[in-house]
Amino acid sequence: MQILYFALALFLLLNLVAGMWRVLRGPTAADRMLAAQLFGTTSVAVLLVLAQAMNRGALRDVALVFALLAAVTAVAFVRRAWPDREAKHDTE
Amino acid sequence: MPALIFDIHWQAIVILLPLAGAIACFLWPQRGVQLGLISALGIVACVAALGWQVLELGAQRYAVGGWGAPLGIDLYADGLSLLMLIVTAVVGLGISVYSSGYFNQDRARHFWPLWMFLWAALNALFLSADIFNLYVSLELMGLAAVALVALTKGADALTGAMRYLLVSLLGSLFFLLGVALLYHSFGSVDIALLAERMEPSPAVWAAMGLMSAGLLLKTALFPLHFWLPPAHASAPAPVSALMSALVVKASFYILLRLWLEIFPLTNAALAQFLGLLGAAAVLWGGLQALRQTRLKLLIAYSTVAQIGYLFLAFPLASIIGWKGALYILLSHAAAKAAMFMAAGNILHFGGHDRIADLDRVVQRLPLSITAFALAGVSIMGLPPSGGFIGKWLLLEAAIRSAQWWWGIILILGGLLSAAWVFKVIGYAFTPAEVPHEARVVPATMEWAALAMALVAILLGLFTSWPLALMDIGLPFAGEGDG
Amino acid sequence: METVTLLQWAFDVVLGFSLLWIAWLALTSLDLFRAIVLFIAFGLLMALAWVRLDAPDVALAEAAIGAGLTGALLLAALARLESNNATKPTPEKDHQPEAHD
Amino acid sequence: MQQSQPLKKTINPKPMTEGVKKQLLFRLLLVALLSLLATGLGYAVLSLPSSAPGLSELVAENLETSGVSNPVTAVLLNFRAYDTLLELGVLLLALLGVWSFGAVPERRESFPGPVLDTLSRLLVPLLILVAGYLLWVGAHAPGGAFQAGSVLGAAGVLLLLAGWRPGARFVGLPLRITLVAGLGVFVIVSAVLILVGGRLLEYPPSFAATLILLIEAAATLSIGITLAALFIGGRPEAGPNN
Amino acid sequence: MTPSDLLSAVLLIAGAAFFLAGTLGLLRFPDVYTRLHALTKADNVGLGLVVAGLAMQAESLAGAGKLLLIWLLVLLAGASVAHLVAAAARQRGIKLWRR
Amino acid sequence: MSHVFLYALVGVGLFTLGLYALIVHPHLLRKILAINVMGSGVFLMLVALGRRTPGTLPDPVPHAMAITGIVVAISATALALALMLRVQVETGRAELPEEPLE
Amino acid sequence: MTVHTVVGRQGLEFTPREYLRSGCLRAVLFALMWWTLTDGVMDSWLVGTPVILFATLASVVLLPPFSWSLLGLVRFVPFFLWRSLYGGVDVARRALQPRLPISPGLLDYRWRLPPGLPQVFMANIVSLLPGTLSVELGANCLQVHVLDERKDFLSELEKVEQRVAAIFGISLPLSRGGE
Repeated sequence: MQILYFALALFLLLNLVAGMWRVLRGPTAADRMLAAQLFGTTSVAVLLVLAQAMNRGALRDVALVFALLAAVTAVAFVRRAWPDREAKHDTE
Repeated sequence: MPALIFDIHWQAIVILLPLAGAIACFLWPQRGVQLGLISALGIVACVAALGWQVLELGAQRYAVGGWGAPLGIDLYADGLSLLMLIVTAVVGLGISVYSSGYFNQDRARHFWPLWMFLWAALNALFLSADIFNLYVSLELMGLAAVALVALTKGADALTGAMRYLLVSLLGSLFFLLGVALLYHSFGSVDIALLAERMEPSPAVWAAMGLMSAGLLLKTALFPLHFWLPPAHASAPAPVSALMSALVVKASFYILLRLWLEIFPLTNAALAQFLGLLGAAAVLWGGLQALRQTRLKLLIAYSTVAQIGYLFLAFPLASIIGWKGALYILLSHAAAKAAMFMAAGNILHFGGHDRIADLDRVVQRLPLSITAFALAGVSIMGLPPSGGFIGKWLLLEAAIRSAQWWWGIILILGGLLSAAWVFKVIGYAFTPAEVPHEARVVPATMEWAALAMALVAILLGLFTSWPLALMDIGLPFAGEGDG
Repeated sequence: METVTLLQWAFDVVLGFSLLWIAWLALTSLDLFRAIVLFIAFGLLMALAWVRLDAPDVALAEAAIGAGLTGALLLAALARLESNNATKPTPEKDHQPEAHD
Repeated sequence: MQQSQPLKKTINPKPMTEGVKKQLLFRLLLVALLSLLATGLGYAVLSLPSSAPGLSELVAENLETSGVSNPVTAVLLNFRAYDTLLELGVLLLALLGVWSFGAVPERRESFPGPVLDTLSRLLVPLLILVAGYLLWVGAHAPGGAFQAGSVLGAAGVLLLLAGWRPGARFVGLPLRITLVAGLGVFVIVSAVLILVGGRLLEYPPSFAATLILLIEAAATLSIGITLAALFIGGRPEAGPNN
Repeated sequence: MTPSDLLSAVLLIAGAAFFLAGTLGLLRFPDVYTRLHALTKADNVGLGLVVAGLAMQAESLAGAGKLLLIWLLVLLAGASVAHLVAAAARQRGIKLWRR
Repeated sequence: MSHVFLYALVGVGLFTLGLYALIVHPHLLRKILAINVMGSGVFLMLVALGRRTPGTLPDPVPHAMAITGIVVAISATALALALMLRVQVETGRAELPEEPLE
Repeated sequence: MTVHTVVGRQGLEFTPREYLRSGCLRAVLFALMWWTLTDGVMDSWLVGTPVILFATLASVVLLPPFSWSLLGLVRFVPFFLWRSLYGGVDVARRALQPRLPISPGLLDYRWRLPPGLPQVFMANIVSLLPGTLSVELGANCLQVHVLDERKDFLSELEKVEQRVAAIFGISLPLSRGGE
């Protein structure tokens, strides 16, 4: 079971790193932000799996905080950072 | 009665009082001036009481929370820290009095809490015996200083403040990395324990290099001084006085603690190198000061030069040398505060600080120009002044250790200072071509400047007491001959 | 047990290199917005690194401050930066050094 | 830093080739220097003995009397509480600095839309609950005032983003009191302890848990409000219509 | 391996597969809107399965409840953020990709 | 070499990367990001090195220090961002002038 | 403090009793969550009680009471779980196929639900269900982005709306929603 957990964590981490491509590529600001949002969900999964694997309940609290706060960044993006950007960055 | 006074935890109170003052000033901004002045008087009284305590009982170690190092944090008051506390108290009181007339209502509400925080940070820093705690105090001091510099609106002050902030953060991070390496080498962050356990290793060398680099950057030793003139010159006058008199000295104080206690500097080449940098700072700062056309920038460059003197003590590495450097530090604090205050008065009076347009200020602001001239005497190092004593001690140390060439630097530096002081005084007597409008300068501002200048002079007349103070707790023990 | 150690190592190596890589990208990216998003991702990965270093307290602080609030602060600052740029096309370069009051 | 000055100067004048060359040279030099620094640091790190002379045992020995059972909280709020006291000062100071730059320019906040509006209304109570949980759990497991405070701060940020503004009655003294509550309670506790004859921040073991909880609760509130206020980015003005 | 272990392993692996699908969708889909589809659905289902797999191993009811709470929070945040981004994209005139 | 040294080395790398970016990039926002990355590097070293003895409890003191550092870092970041915006309003650019006034 | 009143039944005032009732209900809900978070440790309630009170207070201030039905909720859960699993499979299938079988489009769905919480709830649910993503909540219509234009989403959306209405204890008018 231990092996499965760590393999899973590694797999999810690789997933996360692969998602970086979208952040780099864009093309719109929304795409980048979206990818970062994916990181949030994936990190929650990694944390939960690691919590089980390393037998540390505290990591579930970290995951909980992640789940609560991932939305804040995205909302800040939608409400603040996005206006006036797209004219320059839209290509696709 | 004295026994009762000695029972009180003055070290803790000296830190808590300005913090409480900052909170009070923040909560009731309309009463900022009164609250600030009351706190300032209280702090001065408490520092005096602490001084008495230390004089009577010797160096004091105080375990915060009762844990004691290495688990807890210790405060440590010996002669060196007491001296710094007293300078801070004296200059701080002068600046408080000066500021009560300087700021308008809107800026006073920001100035007072920030200044009280800065004072708390300085006191905490001078008392701390724990390098991680020093990091937190450094950050507290840095952020307060940056916010104070930015109190002047306008592009110069803001860019100056921004550069200062970045430099300050960078310096702190270097310091913190050094702290990390030391902690992981010896399992403690207490200065005394580190000194006890010190053994040279690559990690220790790295830590020493990082911490020194960070602190030298914050102390603005040539050639890391680039951030200082814009920040010090564009700040409001009392803030400039604070920066030059106290804030740059704080990081120098930590450097002293590091090099005297944690890693006793045995490497002669390194000491010579620091001395060389100091000498370069003296000459470069003096020359640049002479070139300036604005009074406050001139004074700021002279700070660069005066910091250079402090580093001349490293190659001399003797008790007399250290005392000389400290004496320069003391008298410079008072003299530079007086100079910036006088410059502030001139700026307030005429609305500008262009040296060529000083326009007979000597007749209109006689007290301020007197203050400037007296402070100039100390900066030049003429007798009878604190600056003279400091240079004399350094010269003696140089001759005793047969390194007479450092004496030449002292004399050249003095000549350069004399040149710019006389230049300014000269313009103060000459009428300008275009008359300027003039504003009234509150009497408190003039007298505060004069008082600071007098302190710088008096330091030259009463030398035994400060020199005796420096011996408490033997901060320079084990350094060189005598 | 051997496989577990190997997997842990792989996890640490991937995480370590991604941290460096993302930091590098964030610091060299030409587009400021992209730099900030990369920095937010960097914060997330830092939290995972704290977990691997057995420092859940720090991970919690990083998750709350590093990943959540710093990102929001940076994005809001960027927005104000750009709206200032948009409303003030001609910079007033030569600001007179102002006399104090 | 100093060396970067000539570099930047070379960017604007006309002889670009010269400037570019200099810039390249400078960067190469910098990279070389920094790789040297990194190598040195790496060597220093690797040369450290493989067993750490840390304080974990000492912390474990004294954990009993500290009032909490989470070692990190014990360090933060008892053994090295003085650092934490100063650090709350740093946080407040940052806010003071930001406020001294002037009032925040009035922003025309568009209507957030029903979804964001509902999201904030649903999440804020939950964030409060989780902040309380982190505060409580900090005593014996990872958590504590900073984590709880930042979660509370996130709640504030979310409300601000959803278009909520602090009311005029709250902006004055009440806001300032909540901002200094953490530092204030810390200072008051220290002062009282000194007055009754103790040392700075020396909690009597029987009161330690209560005092720590009291300080942490005040600190959580202050940290949360401070972070949210920092997000506003300036001094909030008591507008007519808020 | 007990049957419940087996089941939870299956759930975890299935969850990971959904995460993979979500990442692939993020990388392959042609515009913001379609990528949002991929993210919200695949990741939330993936996380749901992972949570279910882990909840089977949880030592207490409360522990499983916490996992469920985390999942619900991610669902709420995910759905809301997806809508917000889509709405903002629409308002700023980002065109739909059409075949 | 255990994995903590890997993280410590990553910390060294982050510190140097941040330092490079801080010196090279003129834009203030990038400088602020660079300072933050440097800080993360320092905290990483601080915590990682405390974990080097295998099989013992992690040392809580560096953890507490890192948390303190993180809070200081966000305070400084917030102040720096506000100051950057003021600089931009005053000078029209969020960059430092090429030459400090001499 | 001013609070926008978007959510809840606009124009309708709530009686103190309604507030009390929903406050108690939410307090119980929060207490349940607290229990979950703290793993049922008894001495946590000393801190927990004031925290729950604060959370409840914030909740009641921010979100006015609304009516709902337990039966509707219980019947909704399996439906939602099943449909969202299907949604995941659907999108995964499309993402994994090499030729990317999608043909996105927009769709307007005429509301039958009253504005406020029910609409928002429905919009969020729609975003989690197969092939649909809510884009805009108009006064009359919900604009939905669909992954596959050729499929008939209207009846699906109607079914969802019916279920959501059941949760909030609302009876829908019989007229068809789409156009």
